[in-house]
Amino acid sequence: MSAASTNDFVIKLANVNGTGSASANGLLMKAIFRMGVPVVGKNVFPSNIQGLPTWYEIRVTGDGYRGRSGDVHIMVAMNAETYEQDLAELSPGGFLIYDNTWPRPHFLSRKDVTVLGVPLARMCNEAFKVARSRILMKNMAYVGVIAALLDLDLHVLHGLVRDMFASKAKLIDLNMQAIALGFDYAKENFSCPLCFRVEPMDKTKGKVMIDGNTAAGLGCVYAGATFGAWYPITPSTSLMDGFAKYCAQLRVDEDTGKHKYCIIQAEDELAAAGMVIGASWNGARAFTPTSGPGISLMSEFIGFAYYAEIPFVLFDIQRVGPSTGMPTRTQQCDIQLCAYASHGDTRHILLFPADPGECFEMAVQAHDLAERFQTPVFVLSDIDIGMNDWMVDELSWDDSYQPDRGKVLSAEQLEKIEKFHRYLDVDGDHIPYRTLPGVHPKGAYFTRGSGHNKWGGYTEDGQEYKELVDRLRLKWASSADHVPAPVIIKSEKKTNCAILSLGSCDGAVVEARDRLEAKGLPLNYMRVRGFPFCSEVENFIQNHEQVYVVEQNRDAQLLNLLLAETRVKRKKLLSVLHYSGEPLDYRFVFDEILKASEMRKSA
Amino acid sequence: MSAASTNDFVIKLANVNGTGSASANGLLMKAIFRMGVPVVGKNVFPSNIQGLPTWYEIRVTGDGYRGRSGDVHIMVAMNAETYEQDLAELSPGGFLIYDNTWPRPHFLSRKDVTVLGVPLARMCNEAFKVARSRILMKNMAYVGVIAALLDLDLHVLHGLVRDMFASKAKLIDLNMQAIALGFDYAKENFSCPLCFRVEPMDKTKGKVMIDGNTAAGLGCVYAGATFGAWYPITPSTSLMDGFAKYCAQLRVDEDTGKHKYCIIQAEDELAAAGMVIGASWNGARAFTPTSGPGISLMSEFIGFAYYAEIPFVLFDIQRVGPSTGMPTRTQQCDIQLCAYASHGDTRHILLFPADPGECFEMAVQAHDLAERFQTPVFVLSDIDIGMNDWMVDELSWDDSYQPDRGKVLSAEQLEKIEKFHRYLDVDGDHIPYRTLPGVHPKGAYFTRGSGHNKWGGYTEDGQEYKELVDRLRLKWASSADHVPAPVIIKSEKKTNCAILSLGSCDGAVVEARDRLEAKGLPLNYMRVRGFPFCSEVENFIQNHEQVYVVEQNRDAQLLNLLLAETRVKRKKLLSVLHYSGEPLDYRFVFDEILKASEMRKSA
Amino acid sequence: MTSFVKPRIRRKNQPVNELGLTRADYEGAMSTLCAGCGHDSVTASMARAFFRLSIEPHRAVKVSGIGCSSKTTAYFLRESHGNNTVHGRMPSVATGAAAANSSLTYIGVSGDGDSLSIGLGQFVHAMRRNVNMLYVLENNGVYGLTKGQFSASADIGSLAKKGAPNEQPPIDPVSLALSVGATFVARGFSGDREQLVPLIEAGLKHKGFGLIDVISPCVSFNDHKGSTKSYAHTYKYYHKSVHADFVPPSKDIKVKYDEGEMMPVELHDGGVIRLRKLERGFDPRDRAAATMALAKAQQNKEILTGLIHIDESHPDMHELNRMEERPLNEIPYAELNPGAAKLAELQKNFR
Amino acid sequence: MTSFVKPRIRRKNQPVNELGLTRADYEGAMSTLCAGCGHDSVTASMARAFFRLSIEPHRAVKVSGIGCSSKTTAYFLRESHGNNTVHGRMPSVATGAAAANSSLTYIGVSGDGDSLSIGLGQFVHAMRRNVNMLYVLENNGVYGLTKGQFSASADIGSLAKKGAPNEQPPIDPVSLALSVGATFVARGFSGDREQLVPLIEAGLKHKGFGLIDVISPCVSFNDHKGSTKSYAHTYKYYHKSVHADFVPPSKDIKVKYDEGEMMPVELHDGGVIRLRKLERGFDPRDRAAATMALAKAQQNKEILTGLIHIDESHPDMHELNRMEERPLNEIPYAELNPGAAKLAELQKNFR
Ligand SMILES: Cc1ncc(C[n+]2csc(CCOP(=O)(O)OP(=O)(O)O)c2C)c(N)n1
Ligand SMILES: Cc1ncc(C[n+]2csc(CCOP(=O)(O)OP(=O)(O)O)c2C)c(N)n1
Ligand code: SF4
Ligand code: SF4
Ligand SMILES: [Mg+2]
Ligand SMILES: [Mg+2]
Repeated sequence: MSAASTNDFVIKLANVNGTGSASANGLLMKAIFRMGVPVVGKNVFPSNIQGLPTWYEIRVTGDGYRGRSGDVHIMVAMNAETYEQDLAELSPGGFLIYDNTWPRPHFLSRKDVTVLGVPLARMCNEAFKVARSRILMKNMAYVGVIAALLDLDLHVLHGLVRDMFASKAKLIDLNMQAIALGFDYAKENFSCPLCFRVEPMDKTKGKVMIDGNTAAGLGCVYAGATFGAWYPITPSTSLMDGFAKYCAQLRVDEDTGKHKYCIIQAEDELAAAGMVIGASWNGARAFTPTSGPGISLMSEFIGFAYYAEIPFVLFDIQRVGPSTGMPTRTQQCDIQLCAYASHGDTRHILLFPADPGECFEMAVQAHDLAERFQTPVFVLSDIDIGMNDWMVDELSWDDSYQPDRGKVLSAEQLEKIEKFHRYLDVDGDHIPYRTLPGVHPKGAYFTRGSGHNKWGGYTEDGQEYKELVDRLRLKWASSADHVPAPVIIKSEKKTNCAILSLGSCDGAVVEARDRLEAKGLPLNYMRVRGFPFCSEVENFIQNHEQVYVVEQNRDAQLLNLLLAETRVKRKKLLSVLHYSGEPLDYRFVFDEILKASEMRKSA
Repeated sequence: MSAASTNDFVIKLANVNGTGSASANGLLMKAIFRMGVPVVGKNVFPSNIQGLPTWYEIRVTGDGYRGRSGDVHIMVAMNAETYEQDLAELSPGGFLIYDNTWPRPHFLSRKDVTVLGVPLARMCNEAFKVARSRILMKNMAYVGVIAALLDLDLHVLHGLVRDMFASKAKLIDLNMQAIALGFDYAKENFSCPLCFRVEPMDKTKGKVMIDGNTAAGLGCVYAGATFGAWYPITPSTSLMDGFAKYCAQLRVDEDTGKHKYCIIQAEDELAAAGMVIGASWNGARAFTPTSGPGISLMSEFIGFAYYAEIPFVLFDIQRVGPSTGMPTRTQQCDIQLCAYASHGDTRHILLFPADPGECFEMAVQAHDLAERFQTPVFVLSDIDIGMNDWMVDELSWDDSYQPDRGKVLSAEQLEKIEKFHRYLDVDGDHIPYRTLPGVHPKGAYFTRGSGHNKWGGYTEDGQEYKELVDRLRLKWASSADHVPAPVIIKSEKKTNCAILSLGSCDGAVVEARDRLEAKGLPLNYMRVRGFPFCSEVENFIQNHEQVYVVEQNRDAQLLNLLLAETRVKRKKLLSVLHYSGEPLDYRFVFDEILKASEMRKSA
Repeated sequence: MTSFVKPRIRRKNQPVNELGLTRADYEGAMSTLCAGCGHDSVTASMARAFFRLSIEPHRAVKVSGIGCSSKTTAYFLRESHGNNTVHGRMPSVATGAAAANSSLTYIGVSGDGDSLSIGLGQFVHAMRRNVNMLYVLENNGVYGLTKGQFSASADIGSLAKKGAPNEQPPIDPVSLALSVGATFVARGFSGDREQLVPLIEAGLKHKGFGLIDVISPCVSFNDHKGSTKSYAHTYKYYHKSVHADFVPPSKDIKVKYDEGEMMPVELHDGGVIRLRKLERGFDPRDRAAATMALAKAQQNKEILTGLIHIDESHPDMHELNRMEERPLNEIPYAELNPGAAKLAELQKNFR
Repeated sequence: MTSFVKPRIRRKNQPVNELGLTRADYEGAMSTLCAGCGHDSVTASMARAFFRLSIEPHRAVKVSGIGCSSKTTAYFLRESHGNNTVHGRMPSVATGAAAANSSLTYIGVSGDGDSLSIGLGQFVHAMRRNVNMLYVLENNGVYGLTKGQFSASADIGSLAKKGAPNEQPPIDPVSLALSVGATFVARGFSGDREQLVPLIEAGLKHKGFGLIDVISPCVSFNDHKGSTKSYAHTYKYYHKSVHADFVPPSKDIKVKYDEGEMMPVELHDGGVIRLRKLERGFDPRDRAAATMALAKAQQNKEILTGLIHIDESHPDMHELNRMEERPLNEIPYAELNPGAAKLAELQKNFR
């Protein structure tokens, strides 16, 4: 299975959290990236601060695939707690690197892997004086070991160290020294490089490594959002951190120190929702990032915004549910909840980014759609996209972009009209005009979550009520043609089978599909990017006999939405469900579809 | 349309709320009931305390139908604010009664109805001294008028007045006097009785008039519930009022005054949910009544109870959504929300009572199911069932009933086993054993909403996580055979068409079905009473070509559930949706199905 | 039916304010509350204060939760924007709205159920943030709209209409506000417009969060004998402690005060609140003193009213967040968009 | 991975309590908190108090919310039931649990984020109901588990790890508790076990809601210079005001006290809390006095610790609800079921 390979293998680093390993591991990944070789990085961390197992997986993927493979060729086992499990996970023919300051003879239990011991602790204890450095530098030392073993470019590594510690020059030497320690040890004691090695390529030009939350935060800046409120929750916190960082950088008046934005850490998710609704209602572009528990708590306010027609942008960075679940593991498990969140008849607009690039774009689109349709819009990301660094095309911006603020009447417009009615469908597009407080006396109206008629008045009349909610339903339906269109990849071979998927499944699905085709099973592929589904989604399914719906939850939530919202036949749809909390790997998709298609053939 | 009729017509009383009309109207209805004639009563009231329009509709239904008809034959128009609308609603040939102390000549605008003016205010002002009495007695006076017009039994009325004021004897005479005022006036001035009249029957023996909330509260008493927590919200408040009343009556030690129950008015719905979960977890039967907004707010806790496997009984007395909506109007609009409430993969047990009798029964079943399956159970009632008095079979009780407390280990059982594991599927029925705090040291375990494995330990391991949530899904599915079975009514004629409905639609559906059959359109009928759907539900649909799904919401929520949770074909299902907030009437169902079936024929 | 619109009648010689508007211009839809409800009097006082301050109606924003009290935002200032949100969560909507546009005047109306039970957290945190708004808590000790359950402000021993006594200690919004550092804390009574109107004026002009706890009896469910939030009980134990006059910036206020008797507090816009001590020996500008005075009054079962605490020194939410003067919703997109070139530059860190 | 179970080692001659249990019997799973975290010390103090009170572990119930602090219920009393609920909502679960079975001992563990932001409403209302439980608020001024955001208890001027100062007034759980009528209000410090253990014992024995605000530094995110919840800062401004000793009912307590120096408070079960004033002139039995002492200490920037207020006279939730002694979960169904005949009788009213 694990034959020798250049630019196509997986390194996994098993650490204890709180020991500074994450930045060393990131550095390693970035070094490979700077050598022009595509990489996929996944950080799997525990829900605590210090002392529990954490893993970082780097896939070197010369082919440019964007998902996990499911293999591990090189394991750096720095956590005694998980030695056993880490050893077991290694593919045959792989290498295990560990700190043999304290030798572990039982590593010899597997004959099909090579164990490389490095006295990391001993070397660092000898080389460094401060206790904290000794711990931190062990990480850099193994980076040095790997650099030697994989034939990494030391200049690149050094450049990265310099960038990293640009503001703390003292640390540059220290880190360089640690890298050298490991590098030299490996050179002396092992035959470098291994059969797995990195060779410079030219495939990362025009690309960046960025995580989805940072990209989404940046997207909100470009969207012109000026207000954000949130309550801290893993894994959404870094989205607001990103927004805050760029605002501090780009939106503070140099002379006065005054801000052109406002960020509020709310007392809980209900309050965060209320604040965003208040700001949006008052004409600022506003948003809140959260995760599943936050959506549950915001449910009442979501229904209010839906019914009172107030723009409301939410980012749900999904994590494993139900309840607190596994807060640092990934899933796509809030799809159904978000589609229909809140009591009563409610339905919402959802966007499904597949990578940080789309997080950036869809952050902008979400604001446009929320204001155009005057309603909640959910961007459904997840931990995998949100918190891992992904290699994506450099983010780009069209300077001619102007926000779509939707149908807001200006003072001049109000001056001209005879009487303003908040909920009247003047244009026949199901979208009424709105006004902002303070703009003009004629614009004043009363917003309420209780029964109201098209004139904006209070009502308990059944027909008036119906007229209004019927329009809401039509308005929602009409957004189908405005959400991002699905991405379709057609096989060059004729086939009546297809995959339908969404969001962070994309990388694994694309790769599985290629490999299935190579195996003689050609498949078309549609990735949905928005809800309500446009007619293309339904047509795509209708045009196939068998559609594998790949998603990351237990209950086939996307499939259920397809059943409820399109006229497709149930028996066409076959679920491929992954919900263990690890980012999806192509092998899983490959195996499941192969199995299913073989069963189908034999049936 | 409105030919003469004995025991088959509708009286509607238009009043201003806060004037004491509701009890007078109830008295009127009960008088007819006591005369042995079946009645249907609907109280439509505004969301305020005093001064807004309110209507009370009494259908006299010798045939025993249980829904509204859609007609109004006699209108008692006591509210000047709504005169116009009330007049318009009257069926041709009908009668309008109003207070002609201040004559309203424009009532003459309709030639096809008869207007009967009674100087109610004048008579009462002359007869009574106290200002408050003058207002209240006007109501009793029009009851007297109607008694004369409909030929009601005065003895029965007097008996009711005596029962009503048993504790305030002084008021009996006053009320009798007011009734006589109206009665005598009518006798003198109109030719009594009208063509619409009541004739004694024998059809209410063994029946009672009770509202669903009171019945459900009483059901909780019989279920052995000892703890209830709630936050006041229309229309669920009277459920807790009922429970409290019967507890005060039945569960207070006569000697010590000590209570065998605890009721807490929580600070909000989140707290109410937490309290019920805490009490249930600790072994008391507990419940909370609420309405849509409450369910939204409880969402996070619902997922916690689902995942930590804690019994949790909720009554959702549905009202018109979204948001605050129309809090005093009826809908079945929380079906989908309750089925999948909370973030992550969650699915729940739902019960759908159709009348107060079933509210009583299902209150008991809900507690049994919640403890048997260790999970949230929702009883989905609505305003129509919950707050209107319905004629139902006298509630009955089987004294041999024993609560199903589910798989709870006693101290003796714990003593015997070696080690207790909270989430282990020992019996292969997907239901683990649970223990109660304080019972035995061996029973101690740690409950959490975060990742846990079958041993009850904390986990972040994907496989351990999956094993547990897979069992949860199976457990939920297995409850399908334990929720109340659907009720099926087969036509004696052969037909491949059917109606599928639920809850408070039943009365109107049964009647519409009879009348459709009379029109040559025979239909079978299934009323679902529980979710998850048992196989009978799916089979029923499979055995028909066309199934009309009648429900009271905009978005066809029941139909969507059927699509997601069964393998039925979409094109078999046709929605009949009523969502104006008024209780369903048979005419609507009749017309919609007839129209659809004609379209089908012509297609 | 649709909402009731009060007919607009203009009489000759009626008083006008600096904007030339009449009192009627500050009215709203017809109230649907019970006849005699305290809340209607508070509504009238609010309308009067806006009139006297000559605030353009459309430059005011009214926010509320759910309850009879919360409905009243529809019954005054017809020409301003209202937002009748969800139960107990008005403070957060107000916070967001205020953040988006600091140039408007914000008034929140709530009830004791809305603020002290379901909304307690938001209520406290809005005070903590010192959001620039006036918050009028119409306190009747009861849930009016849901027909008479005790609220968290019901006093121990207070009898329900059905006769059951409350036995849980009340949450006093004024003590609570002092304990979490609110910067303007007052108490009034719906039945005393003379005291209430200037308090509302002062609260509207205070830069930061102003709380006025207004005792506002519910005639339908909590005005009987034995209720401690009835008209009768309030009149009996009512204790005016500090009278506040609001003097707008235009007026000459260079009057001399005897220290301890008259305490002028200068507001950010130049207006002045003139505090006149009526009896008790404390200085409302000192939070600890106010806390102690309140504790003593509680021991004596007195209802302390007036402006109980004011602190003009603490920055409001906008200042704390260093926001520029211009409302967020008026900053043109061109100023917010960093542009394509900047995006390329920023991404240098991502290589 | 599954949770870590601490190896159970029995040493010879180790002290045992009245039940014959050792200290180890009061321990729990291995902590997964950061080395040096204040919460671990609090955990040890709680275990110690349970040991000293000789409470059978399985007769104790531990409830918590979400946060590093809330996790600690897994790290003591292995043999008692724990319920790690959702963020900020533990008080309601505790209330329901306590209602169902009054015969167990309830301890709630929470953090400043859990209690003062998302959970503020529930926290206050549990105090108001006087639920019979001890509530330990492990206060570090920061959200530990979500990595270092300021919490609502962060003091004005306190610096974040990244250097930004907090500018919002802190919510002090002790002032808040006093303002809403809590019946047992104390403050301790994770670094002072000598003071903390008796406070926990007294709180567990108090009939009603006991609050202990424990300053418990977060070494990972809030123990740097400039933080006012650091070890260094706490030691510096720490002011022991009243020392509380708990004397169990069995011990002879007929000692004489000099009034004003030693203040015995008799508990419902016959135990006694001996309060020893250390300096300041106030009587913790008087709520107004306690409120004033606290207000003064705040002005002096002192951290007042010890048992700040106690009131044994107010009925707890069970008494208020007139519940019988027997736990609800032990009343046999036969006593709860009115039976068929009664049902028929009740329905006479429905005809
Ligand atoms: C989430 C939610 N829960 C409950 C209600 C029902 N409800 C409406 S008003 C109210 C209480 C209002 O009391 P208060 O704020 O004191 O207002 P008042 O009517 O006394 O002026 C309640 C519980 C609701 N509207 N929303
Ligand atoms: C509904 C919800 N929102 C947010 C979170 C994320 N969260 C977990 S712990 C925590 C704060 C904990 O702070 P604190 O209570 O002070 O505990 P500490 O970690 O400081 O001991 C937050 C915001 C969550 N778990 N649930
Ligand atoms: S019920 Fe009470 S609070 Fe509500 S309007 Fe009537 S008097 Fe006012
Ligand atoms: S992050 Fe802070 S509070 Fe959490 S365990 Fe570490 S030191 Fe303790
Ligand atoms: Mg109230
Ligand atoms: Mg904390």
